[in-house]
Parts: sequence; C-alpha cells; structure tokens
Amino acid sequence: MHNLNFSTYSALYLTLIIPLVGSGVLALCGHRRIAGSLNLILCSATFITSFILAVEIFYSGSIITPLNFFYVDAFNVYLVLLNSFVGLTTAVFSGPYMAHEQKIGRVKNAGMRLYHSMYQGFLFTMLLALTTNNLGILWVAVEGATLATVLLVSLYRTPESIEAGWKYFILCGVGIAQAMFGTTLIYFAAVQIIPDSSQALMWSVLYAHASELEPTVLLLAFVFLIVGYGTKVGLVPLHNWLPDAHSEGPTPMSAILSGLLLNIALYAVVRFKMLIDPALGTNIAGHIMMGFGLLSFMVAGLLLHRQLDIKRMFSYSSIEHMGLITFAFGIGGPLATFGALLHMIVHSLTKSAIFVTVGHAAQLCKTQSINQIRGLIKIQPEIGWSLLIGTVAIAGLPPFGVFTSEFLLFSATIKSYPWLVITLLAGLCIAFAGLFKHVQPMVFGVRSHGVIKIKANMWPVALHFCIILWLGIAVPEVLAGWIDQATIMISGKGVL
Amino acid sequence: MYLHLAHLGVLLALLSAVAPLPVRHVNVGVRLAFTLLGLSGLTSAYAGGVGMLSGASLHVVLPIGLPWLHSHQHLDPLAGLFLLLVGGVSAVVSLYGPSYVISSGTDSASARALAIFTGLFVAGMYLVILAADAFSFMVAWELMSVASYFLVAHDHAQKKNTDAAFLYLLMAQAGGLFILLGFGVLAGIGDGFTFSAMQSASLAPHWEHIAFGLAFIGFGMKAGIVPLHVWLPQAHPAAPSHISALMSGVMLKVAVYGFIRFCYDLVGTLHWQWGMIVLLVGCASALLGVLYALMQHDLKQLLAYSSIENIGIIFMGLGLSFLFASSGVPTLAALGLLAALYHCINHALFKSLLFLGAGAVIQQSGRHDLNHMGGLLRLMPITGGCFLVGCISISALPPFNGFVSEWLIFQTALQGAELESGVIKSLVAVAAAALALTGALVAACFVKVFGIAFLGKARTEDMLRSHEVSAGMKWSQALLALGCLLLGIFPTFIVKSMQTIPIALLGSGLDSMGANTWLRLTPISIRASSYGAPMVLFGICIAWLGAYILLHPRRRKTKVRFSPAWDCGFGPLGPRTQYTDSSFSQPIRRIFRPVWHIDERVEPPTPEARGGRYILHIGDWAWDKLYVPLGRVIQRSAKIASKIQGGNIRIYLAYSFFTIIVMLWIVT
Amino acid sequence: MNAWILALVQTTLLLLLAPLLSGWVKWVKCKLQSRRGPVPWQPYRDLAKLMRKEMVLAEHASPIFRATPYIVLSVTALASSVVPAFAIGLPTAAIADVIVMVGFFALARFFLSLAGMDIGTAFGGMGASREVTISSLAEPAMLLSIFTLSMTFDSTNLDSMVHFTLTQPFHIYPSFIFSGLSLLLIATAECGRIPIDNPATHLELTMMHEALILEYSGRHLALLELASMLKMLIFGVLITNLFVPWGIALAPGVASLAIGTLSMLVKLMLIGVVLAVSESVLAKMRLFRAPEFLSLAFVLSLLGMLSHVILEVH
Amino acid sequence: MDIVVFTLAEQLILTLAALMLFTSFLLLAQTRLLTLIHIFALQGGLLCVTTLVIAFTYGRHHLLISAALTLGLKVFFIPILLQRLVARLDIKREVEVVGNPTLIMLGAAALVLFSYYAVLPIRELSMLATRNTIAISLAIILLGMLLIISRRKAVVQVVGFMCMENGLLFAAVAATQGMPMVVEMGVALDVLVAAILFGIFFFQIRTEFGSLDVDKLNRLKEVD
Repeated sequence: MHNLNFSTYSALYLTLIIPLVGSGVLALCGHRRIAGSLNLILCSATFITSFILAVEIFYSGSIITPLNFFYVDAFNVYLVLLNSFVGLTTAVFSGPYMAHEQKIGRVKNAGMRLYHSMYQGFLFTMLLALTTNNLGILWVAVEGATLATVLLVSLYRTPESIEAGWKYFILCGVGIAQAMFGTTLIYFAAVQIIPDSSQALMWSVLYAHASELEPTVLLLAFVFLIVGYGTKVGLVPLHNWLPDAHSEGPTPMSAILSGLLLNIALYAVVRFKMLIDPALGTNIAGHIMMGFGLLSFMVAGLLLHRQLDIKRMFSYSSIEHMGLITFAFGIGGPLATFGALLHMIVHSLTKSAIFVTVGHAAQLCKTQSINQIRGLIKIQPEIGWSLLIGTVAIAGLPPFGVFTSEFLLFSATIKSYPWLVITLLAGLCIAFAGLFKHVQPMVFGVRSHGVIKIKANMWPVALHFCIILWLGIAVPEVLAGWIDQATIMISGKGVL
Repeated sequence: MYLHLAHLGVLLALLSAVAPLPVRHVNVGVRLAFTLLGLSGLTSAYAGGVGMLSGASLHVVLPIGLPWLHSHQHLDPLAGLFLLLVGGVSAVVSLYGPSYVISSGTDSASARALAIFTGLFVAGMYLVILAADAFSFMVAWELMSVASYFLVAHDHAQKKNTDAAFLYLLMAQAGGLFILLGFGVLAGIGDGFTFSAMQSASLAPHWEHIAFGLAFIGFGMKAGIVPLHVWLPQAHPAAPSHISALMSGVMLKVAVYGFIRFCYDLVGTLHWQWGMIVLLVGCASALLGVLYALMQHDLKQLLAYSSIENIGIIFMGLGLSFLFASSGVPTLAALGLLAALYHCINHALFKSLLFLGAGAVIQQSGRHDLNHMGGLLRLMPITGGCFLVGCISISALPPFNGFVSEWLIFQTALQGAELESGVIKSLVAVAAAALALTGALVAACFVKVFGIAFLGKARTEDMLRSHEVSAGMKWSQALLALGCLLLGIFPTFIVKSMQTIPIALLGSGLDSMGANTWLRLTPISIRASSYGAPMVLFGICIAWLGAYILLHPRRRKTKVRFSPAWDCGFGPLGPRTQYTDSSFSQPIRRIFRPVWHIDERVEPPTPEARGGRYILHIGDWAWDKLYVPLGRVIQRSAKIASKIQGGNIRIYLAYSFFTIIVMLWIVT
Repeated sequence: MNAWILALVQTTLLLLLAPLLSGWVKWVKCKLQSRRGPVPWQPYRDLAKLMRKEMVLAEHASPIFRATPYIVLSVTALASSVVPAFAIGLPTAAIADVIVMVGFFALARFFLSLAGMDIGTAFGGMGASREVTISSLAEPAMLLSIFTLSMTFDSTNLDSMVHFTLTQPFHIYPSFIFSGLSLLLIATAECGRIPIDNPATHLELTMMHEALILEYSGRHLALLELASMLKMLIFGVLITNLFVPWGIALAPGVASLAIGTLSMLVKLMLIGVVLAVSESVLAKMRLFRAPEFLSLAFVLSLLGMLSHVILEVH
Repeated sequence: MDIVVFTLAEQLILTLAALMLFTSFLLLAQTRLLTLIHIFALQGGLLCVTTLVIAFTYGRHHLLISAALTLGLKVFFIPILLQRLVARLDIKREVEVVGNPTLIMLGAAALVLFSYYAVLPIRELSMLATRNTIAISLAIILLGMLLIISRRKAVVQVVGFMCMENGLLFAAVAATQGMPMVVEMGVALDVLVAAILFGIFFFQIRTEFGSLDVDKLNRLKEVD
C-alpha cells in the first residue's frame, strides 16, 4: 500500500475515519449521559471536515485518490455535505431525545450503547458509499448501512418493532442480493474490454470506457440494479419495508433513514445510469426509472389518505417524493436533473426537520396515532407551528424550496412529455389532500387535556426551515453553480 | 420611479408582518402592524394610480429567484389599476382592523399570528400584480393562498373553520397547479418563462386553446366561478371580518387580474369560442350565485355567495370583450373590458363595505344568523347608514356605482348587433336578460338583508345590547360609502382615466369619450346612449327639496301622532310575527325550486318544541353532484392501493420476485 | 335655456295629469260594469283630503320610513321628465336612457320595500317579498324587449328611438308587435294592476303594493299615491310613444306643442280604455300563477328578438 | 449441434454447477428442518470446491482465500449456528407442510428455463466455456427467493437468503473468475454479520411471538 499521501486527501480520509472511530468509542460508553454530547461533537467534526472537502472540490474539481480507491466529484460531494449536516442537526435532537427515552425506561443501557455506536456506524457506511470509487465497495457499504439500522429499528423490543426489523432485514437483504448480481454482470461486461481486472469495478474507469461496454449485458444488469437499489430507495412495489421501518425505530433514526439513506440508494442508481446511457444510446433506463417513479408517486399519494400513525404517513410522503426524484432523473434533461438534485437537498432537509418535530409531538402526547394528537398549537406553539410549516413545505407550496424543484420538474416534463403532466398534477393534489387531512386536526383544534409541555429544542428545525425558505425564494449562486457542475456530468449539458 | 414606490409598498406590508413580533404589549403591536399596513396601502395605491394614468410600462429585474431566471417585475396600466384597488382597500381595512381585533378580545398569540399573516397576505397580492415572470408570479400567488389559509383557519377552535380552510387550500393548490401548467404551455413553446418571452411566442391554435382552458380553470377556481366555487362560501365567513373583506373584495380581483393578464397580454389572440365559454360561465355564476345568496341566512355566507354573483358579472363583461375582439371590433372590446374593470373596482368597494358592516354587526351582537337580528338601525345608525349605501350600490341602483358598471355591461351587450353570427347575437341578448334577472334578484336579496337585519323589531335580546362601533370602524365604512357614491356620480372621469388599459392591451380605447363634458357618460356615441349621473343626483335632490318645501305649510299646522302599528285588532304584535329570512325568500324558492338541493320538513311537536319544528336545509348541487363523488372515488382508490401493504412478508417478497421476472421479460 | 323651462313644464304637466288618467280608468271600468263610478277627477279630491289629514306614524318607525315617500316621488318625477311625452329633443332626455329608467323604478321599489319592512308587521314583510319577486321576474322580459327595439333603433335613448320611427318610412316590424305585447304585460305587472295585484282592495292575503303603503297616512300617503299614479302614466306614455309616436312635437314651436299635447291626451285616453277593458275582463291571479303570466311576457319578447335576428336583419 | 469438447476443469465446473442447482431443488422440496440445514451445508461445500477448481485452473490465487471463507462460513459456522438454534428452540420435530409441492417443483423448472432465456444474449459474448454458469447462478438466486416466498418458517427463510448469497458467489466465481479481493472480503463480512443478526432475531421473535411462524408477523398493515 504505497503512500496514500495522507496530507493531500486529509479532508476525505478524516470525514470517513471520524465516524468509524466514533462508532467504536461510543460502543463502549454509549449508555452514559455524555454519549449524546460526544455523538454531537463527532458529528460536528465530520461536518467540518466534509465542509473543507466540499470547498476543496469546489475549487479543484473532482479528486481521485491514488490506486483510485476513492473518487469525489461535484455530484457526490454535495450529498456528503448534506449527509453530515443533517447528521449533525439530528444529533442535536437525538441527545436529549434518547436521554428522555432512557429516563422513562424504554431503552436500557445496552440499547443506548448499540444506538450511539450504530448512529456513527450508519453515518460512516453512508459516507463510504458516497465517496468510494469501487462499485463492489458501494454495494458492501449500502448492505452495511442496512445491517447497522436493522437492530435499531427493533430497539424498543415491541412486537411491532421486531416485525418491522425482520421485514426490513429480509426484504432489503433480498433486494441487495439482486443488486449484487447486477454488479457482477457489470463486472462481467467490464472484464471483456478492461485488461486490468482490479480496475474493472472502478467507476471512473468504467465511466471513461462507458461507450464500449456491451449494451445487452448492461441493460440486464441495470434491471437487476434498479430492482435491487430500488428496494432501498423505496420504489413501489418494492417499498413495503419502508413505512414499517421508519415508523417503528427511534425518531432520530427515522429522520436519518428517511432523509439520507434513500438519497444514497438513488445516488447509486444514478451512478449506474450514467454508465448505461452512453452505452445504450436510447433512454430505456430513463423510461424504466420514469415508470417506477410515477408508480410510486401515485400509489404513495393514495396511501397517504388511509394512515393512522403520523410517522407512517410521513414515510409514505418520503416514498412519494423519492418517486418524484426518480421520475425527474428518468427524464434526464438538464432542467429535470437540476430539479431532481435540488429536490434531493430540499426533501432531506424538510423531511428530517418534520421527523424531528413529529418526534417531539409524539413525546409530548405519548402516542404516534393521528387521532389522539389534537391542538398542538394550543399546547406547545413552537411544535404546532413547525409541524404545520413543515407540512406546508413538504406539500410543495411556493415560498419553500420544494416548490422550486417541482416548478423545474413541471417545466421539464412539459417540454419533453406534455401528457404526463396530468398525472403529476393529479398525484400532487391527492397527496396534498392526504397530508393536510391528517395534519390539520392535529395542529388546530382544542388542546387535549392532561398534556404537559416538554423541553423541546426546536433550533435545528428552525435552521432547516430557514434554509428551505432561502432556497425557495432565491437559489444562491454558489449552490446553483455547484449543482450545475453535477448536472453537466449527469445529463451532458448544464442549465446556467 | 413609481415601480420602486410599489416595491416600497410591498416592503412596508412585509414589515407590518414582522413588526408585531418584538412588541411585548399586544394592543400596541396590533396597532403598529395595521398602521404599517395602512402606509403600505397608501404607497401602493399612489404608485398604482400614477402607473395607470401614465400609460407607460416599467420593467425591472431583481437579483432574487432562480439563478437563470431572475425575478422580473413590471408596472403597466393594468397592474397599476389593480395595485390602486388592492392598496386602497387594504388602507381602509387597516383603519378598521385595530379596533376590530382588539375589541373582539383575541389572545396575544393568535393576534400576533393574525397580524403576521395579514401582512404576508397583502404583500403576496402586491407581488402577484407586480410579477412579470412565471416563477415569481407563482411564488407570490401561492404565498397569497397560504397566508390566507392561515387567516381562514384563524380561530381554529371550531371544526367548521378548519374544514373550510382545508377545502380552501386544497382548491387553491389545485388552481395554482392549473395556472402553472398554463404558464408551462406558454413557456414550453416560447421557451422563456418571462412574460415578454411568452408574449412574443406565437402558439399553434390548439396550444392556445389548451393554454386558455388551463388558465380559465386555474384562475376561475380562485375567482370562484360556478362549478369551482364551493370553497368560497365556506372560507370567507370563517375568516375574521376585515380579512373576509380583503379576501372577497380584493383577492378575487387579483384572480381576475391574472386571467386578464394571461388572455389579453400573454396569449394575445382571442378566439370567439373563448368568449362564448366565458360569457356562459359568467351568466351561470351570476344567476346561481344570487339564487344561492337569497337562500342563505348566515350574513357572511350570503355576502360570499353574492361575491360569486359579482365575479360572474365581471366574467360576462370579459366574455363580451372577447367576442368583440375576436370579430375585429376593438372599440367595443375595449368597452367590454372597461365595463368589467369598472365592476371590479365597484365590487371591491361595496363588498368590503358590506363585509366591514357585517363584521361590526356580528362583533356587537355576537350573532351570525339573520333570523336572530333586527332593529339595528336605531342602535347602530352610522353602520346602518353605510350598510344601506352598500346595499343600494350592490343592487345596481342609479345614483351609486353598482349601476354604472352594470349599465356599461348592458350597453356592451346591446351592441351585440355588430356581431356577424345570428346565433351569438341571440345568445348575447339572452345573456343580457339573465343579467337583468340577476340585478333584480340581487335587489331582492339585499332588501331582505337590510330589512331583516336593520329594520323592524329586534328578534333576540342580544340585539338590544349592541351599540355603535368605535371611530376607526365608523370612518372606514364611511370612506367606502363615499367612494361608492363618488364612483357612481363621476363615471366619465373614471372611465377616461382607465382608457390607458384597453389602449395598452387591445390597441384602442373608446373613441367617443373625449367629445362631451363630464356631465354625461356616452360610451358608444351621443345618439346611442347616455347616462348623466351627476344630473340624476341633482334632479332627485331638487325634486325632494321641492316636495319638502311644498308640504312645509302643512307640516306646521298638523302635528304627528305616534301609535302602535296596525294589527287587525289581534293585540300587540311581538317581534316573532315579523317576516323571517326564509319566509321572505319563500316565493323565490318555490319559483326556482330545481336550482337548490332543498330538504324541508316539519317535525311533529315535542315537549320542548310544542309547536313542532320547521327545518329547512339548502344544499348546493355542485357539492353533492361533483365534489362528494370525487372524494369517494379517491377514498375507494386509496383503499384499493392500501391492499398492497398487506402485512405478510411473503407477499412482499412475491412482489419483488414478480417485479424482477417482469422486468427481465420486458428487457429481453 | 327655454328648453329647460319646457322640460320643467312637461314634468309638472305630467304630474298634474297623472291622477286624471287613473280616475279616467276607474270611471271607464265602472261604466263597463254599468255602475255609477266616481267622477274621473275624484283622485284629485282624495289627494287634497290626504294632504290636510293628520299623520299617524308607527312607534319605532326609522328615518327611512319617513324619507321614503319623498324619495319615491322625486325619482318618479325625474323619470317623468326624461320621457318624451309632448316633444322630443328636450335637454332632460340626455339624463337617462331606457335602462336608467328601469333603474329609477327599481330604486323606488327598493325604498318602498324597505319602508314596508320597517314597521315590523307581517303585512310589510309579505308585501315586500311579493313585490320584489314579481319585479325580478318582470325585469328580464322588459330588458329583452328593449334589447329587441334597440337592435332596430340602434340606440336606447328614448328621444333617438322616437326620432327614428318618425323619420323612417312606415314599416311593420313583427319584432315590434311581439315586444309591444310583452311591454303591455310587463306594464300591468309593474304598476300592480289587475291580473297581478288589485290596487282597489286591502284584503291582507292578496295585496302587494297596498301592503307596503299600509302604515302610511296623511301627506306621506298622498305622495305615494301620486307617485304610483305617475308611474302608470309614464308607462302609458312610454308604450304609446315608442310604437305610435305620430303627433309628437319635433321642434319646440307653439303649434306643434299644442298638437303634441292634444295627440298625447287622445292616446292616453285610448290606452286608459284598453286597460279598463282588460281589468274588467281578467280576474286577479293567485300569486304563484303570476310567474306563468310573466314567463309568457318573456317568451313574447324572446320571440320578438328571434324574429328580429332571423327575419329583419339582412 | 456438435458437443463442444471441454477441458477437464471446465467439465468439473459444469457438473458442480449442475449439482448446486440440484441442491436448490432439494431445498425447495425438503420439509424437515435439520435435513434442510444439511443440504444447505452441502451446497456451501460444492461452492467451495468450485472456487478451488477455478483458482487452480486459472491461477487466481486470491480465490483461495474466498474458498476458505466459504468453507468456514457456509459449510461450518452457519449450519452449526442454525442447528444449535433449532435445538435450543426445540423446533426439531416441526414438519412444515410445503404449499403444493408439485406446483413448486414445476415453478422451479419454469424458473430455470426463464433464467436461461433471460441470460441468452450474454452467452454469445463470453468466450469462456463456463458462460452457461451465469444462467445457473441466476436460477439459484431465483430459487432461493422462491424458497423464502413459499415457506413459513423463519429458519427456512434464513436458509433461502443464504442460498441466494451462494448463487451470487457462484456467479462471481464461475462467470468472471472471481471479483477483486476487496469485494470478496466485503461480501463475506456481510454474510457473517447477517448470520449473527439472524440468531438475535430468532430469539426476539421466539420470545415475542411464541413461534417462528412468519405469517404471525402481520400487525403492521393498512388493510383494516
């Protein structure tokens, strides 16, 4: 292992090593009171290093470590930054939340240790999946993320949480296995033309030779990959594990699952689509993604209407938004890709903020069922108002960023597939009705008696909403330039 | 220059949203917010007025918005007129607001929320009018919708209000998406989201029809034309009165502004089919709006339904203008447009006057239902007087402003003879007859409202404890009443100053306006028709004075004796023998029976209701036939969709298994 | 300036002539029913008596109740100044066209209904409700017939309409016949004559117009009676001059004015006879049969419009 | 069509592939748990032998490590773990009635045919004699899924999952002479962690649900 010249890529390596080491350390002292703050310190350290990495990339373009083991370019660096930022804000919420859970006895010491170490382990696997250049390692990292969160989903030892954990594990395991077969097929096609077999799975190398790969094998591989990673993205009909897993685990876990893990899986699919498009020439991969995206968008929108548990409802809203982003990537034009990337950022920020607020609301009213939570604004205004504003934001109403990306998506769809816009319109309205039908009675109405205020730190949520509002009104030049670099890579030409 | 003034107005409105937050004492905060709102109203009104009179179109690009589509703002005569309208009404409402909010005793948190969202709501309306590109238009549009959603859900203790707010936001969102699609169609072909790019884009006719259809549904849903109106009668009564004055008087006009901007300015060529659709839908909205208003006994719901009727009249004017524009008679098209715009201003004035008056009555007596009111004129003379002026204006009676705009629409319809196709001519004539029927029914409706609420004997004790409202509320109503009178008496001045809009949009104004003095309004030609508004008022005063003086000698000699009213010898007549709301509208209910979904029944006498009970419920056909089935379809499809989440892990695996099999089969 | 004086003279003359017309109609009706009815100038005596009598007001009548008689009379007087009775080309004609006239009558009816409801007795409410219902059914028919006429006359100002028929050669228009009949039916409804409302009776369940002025007494009642008589005169003049304008003075010369006045008197007497005959032949209809009567008027005006569009336009 | 002459090694690989496919069929038909685990161990063994054969014939020395890993994990560690679990949870005697055995067998055969048809375009590409093994590995993966879908016992589902992993490794080894070293290690690590988690879950399900019957796990649903 000749010199990896640690100095030049220090930001990258630190970003990966800190969570790895952190997970080890927290495995030992996870149950103590300082665990929450230690977790926070580790997350902020990761955030700082990833910020430095992002600045580096912004000025020097993409970097490949020697032996091209890691590859960081405009596309995955902003996801790394988003990952660590949401990890940080959720850590701020997770400390007191888990302390409260420990105090009321729902989680014992062993559980706390497991929780904190897996929190950092989960962040590590996601960052690894983002930065690695080797598609095999990408698969291993995504599988690792699944394994890290399985035990957390069943942390509370209730029958439902165990069932959710088991389903999450089996379904994702089966899905990921298919993704592995797809990677093998890619490797099989790559070996034909790339002499050095150790480089055959390096994404950058494959991207360079993309046009020479064998189209039929790639298409077959893409089918397996889309079904495999699609299970992790939560595309309908492979989505069944998502609502159970997101609603049963501890809330900070569902915030990260919903906010980040889905993005990572979709990032993987897009990486493979970038390989396949030049080889196939036609947009079959895009059409497949559009099909899955639209199906999930419509079905999830409908399912919103029949929810009884608030966290299940917002996980269906995640499926719906993921379907929209997949649809956008499927269209593939510069405008649609820009919209999709922007939508990824805004969706993660909004959804994690909403889950944090829902966590507080559930702790406040000691239940997650929608019918028992009433009059939040009257009981604790900051929770009530942030839940309402969050729902307005996630429903895609303008002053917030979600509308901006939906606006871009609409204009792109009108240009390329005008008749599809009707389904988008119907889907949005149905989803909007479903969301508001449940949230409105929770937020308004007379306060249910016997509910006392809890100490809730709403600053991370406020920070998230300010960013989304800023993105909604005026997309800053820096971020736009950044996303435009990624758009040029993915769809060939930029938007600015 | 005055475009920056308009932006100053927007800034002040946003400031009024933020200002009350730091202030500790609620009343001071509320007053501060409303004064800022008043200032923003005046500045924008001034900027709008000057913008309209100047006739020039200003354009500026602000650095906010999407990176490649910075937000374009403009101020041309059309935008100027509506800015004047929004600014004027919000200034008057800010005079009314403080005393209304403080004396209705809202607690500090919800008073602050009210001030915040009122400021955002007014700022949103300004920005919609100033926007010159699709993105900032949509952002401002939905900011307006979301802010007014929070206002409608202001006192969310009652479930009725939250349901109304939910329906309102759902339909506003659906409408917004239709508008977005309309802009998308225009931008898609013209590949530019700024209004100037859309104007220059020449679309194929069928794309124009699609764009018009989308815009008509989108803006129509927000304006509240008939099939899409169900949210309006539930949302407006739920909001506090000064907000429903703003919503009914001004927000509906912003929707009309959007429709005019889209059809006249962006699409450019107008087709006669559009004219027919808009005219017929306008007729339907006008007729059904007033017929439903007649049957309401909740005061604010009645006013909301009458807003639908007035919007229908505005759309009839626009429809006529479309017909004339497409058949190549720009002067008459300009007349139609001017009539519609004139009615927009009039409706903004008298509807907000009526809502403010209703707010005062409801605040004092605490009753919404007309059947509980009565004899308020003696207790609240000034509010009563202003309310009377509002009723006369809305019933389109001569000296006041409602008559002028309705007269102009009649004149436009009467010129239908210019159109070449006989069928359209006869349809226009029948539409004019429908407008006359609407006018008369509105008069009937508002005789009922004023007669039952303000005249006669008080039907409940709560009426007796209500007294005249505070100065701010009185002055704002008086100002609006004066506005109604002035607009009724000097129509020539108003129409001449609005000439710049048809010149900008259609290329030609009314040619015969310049000829005669300000005494007579002769829109087509001196010979064709004329309406000497000031002479009418002068004539009535002279005749009244003459009769008064003629009878003066008699007055000194014979004194006036007071005695109980004639009761056919049955004994003292109590307040219960008066005509109630449903009895007043009973003849019309019998004549136009199929229009409503009536279920009327008499319950047999029970111990507490010895005389039995008479129950009357007026349902809305649109709601039962269109919206309830739609809701049921969605619920059923949701139930089917939820079957996918069956719970059994083996079925989930089977899904994944079959997906891979099907995909493989497709690919190979 | 003398044109304004002429207009004033015309208005006062019409004011004075109004009671004579209603007296004449009652006299002819009594003659037809072989009764010794009151002399035609009996209404003058009634009005004079009412002027002298003491006025009784209800306890809590509001200021509207006391102001309505003056408003109703002044509006109707203004309407009468606009109608071309004896001469055309008067300056007051520019004040209003036919639609504004309809607006004047609507304003008068609005205030009268409010006054009716002001007392708070059942009669006032019933009268107001029925008055407003009937008028709202009559208005579309009236406007459609005016629309048909204006399609031919190409104007809605009464002066130019009359001027058109005088200058054009005599021509029978089918649309005129239909709209004329329709206007006749509407006039009986608007003035509250027999088929719709019986002006003579005070029977509680049938009266409409009378119910509104039930509480008035003394000079207020006089004013209201004069106003309703004037309204009937205006309708008479309107219908005759629109369809049979010959004899009206074109230029303001003394001779032509005399001929104009004379021809106006003859035409009014004739239309009074027509009204008396129709009132004695027809009986008062039940309230909910009135809509059929008014929809007949609407169908007639609709036929008029269609015949104009189909037959008369080349 | 003429029989293609294979070298000895290729013949060996093809026969081992056929045997592995046969073991998958046996798994599908087997009702008793213990024998099921033994057959799974046999399949692991066959996979390990195939890896060894390929390692020697094509000189891929890093494959030796992965063969050792397979031997350790799939042949010894996981089957023993499962047996001890079965013993401790005393479900040895339980016989699980498979849905409709003949239907499942026919389905399995159809699956093999379908996977051969799906992988057909790839065959022409690879010059390697062992290109048909891709079809076999795809068949093993699909049969593994069929096993998970058709059986109700949690233990059997685990075996099905591990059988799919076997199919994956077989594809990696046979079709492309093994993946890069790092990837092999990663896959093996994941399989190990998965096995441990299975054990933990078995105890949790057992304590909460009273039995390892998967159909009892259906509280989270929307069908109410």
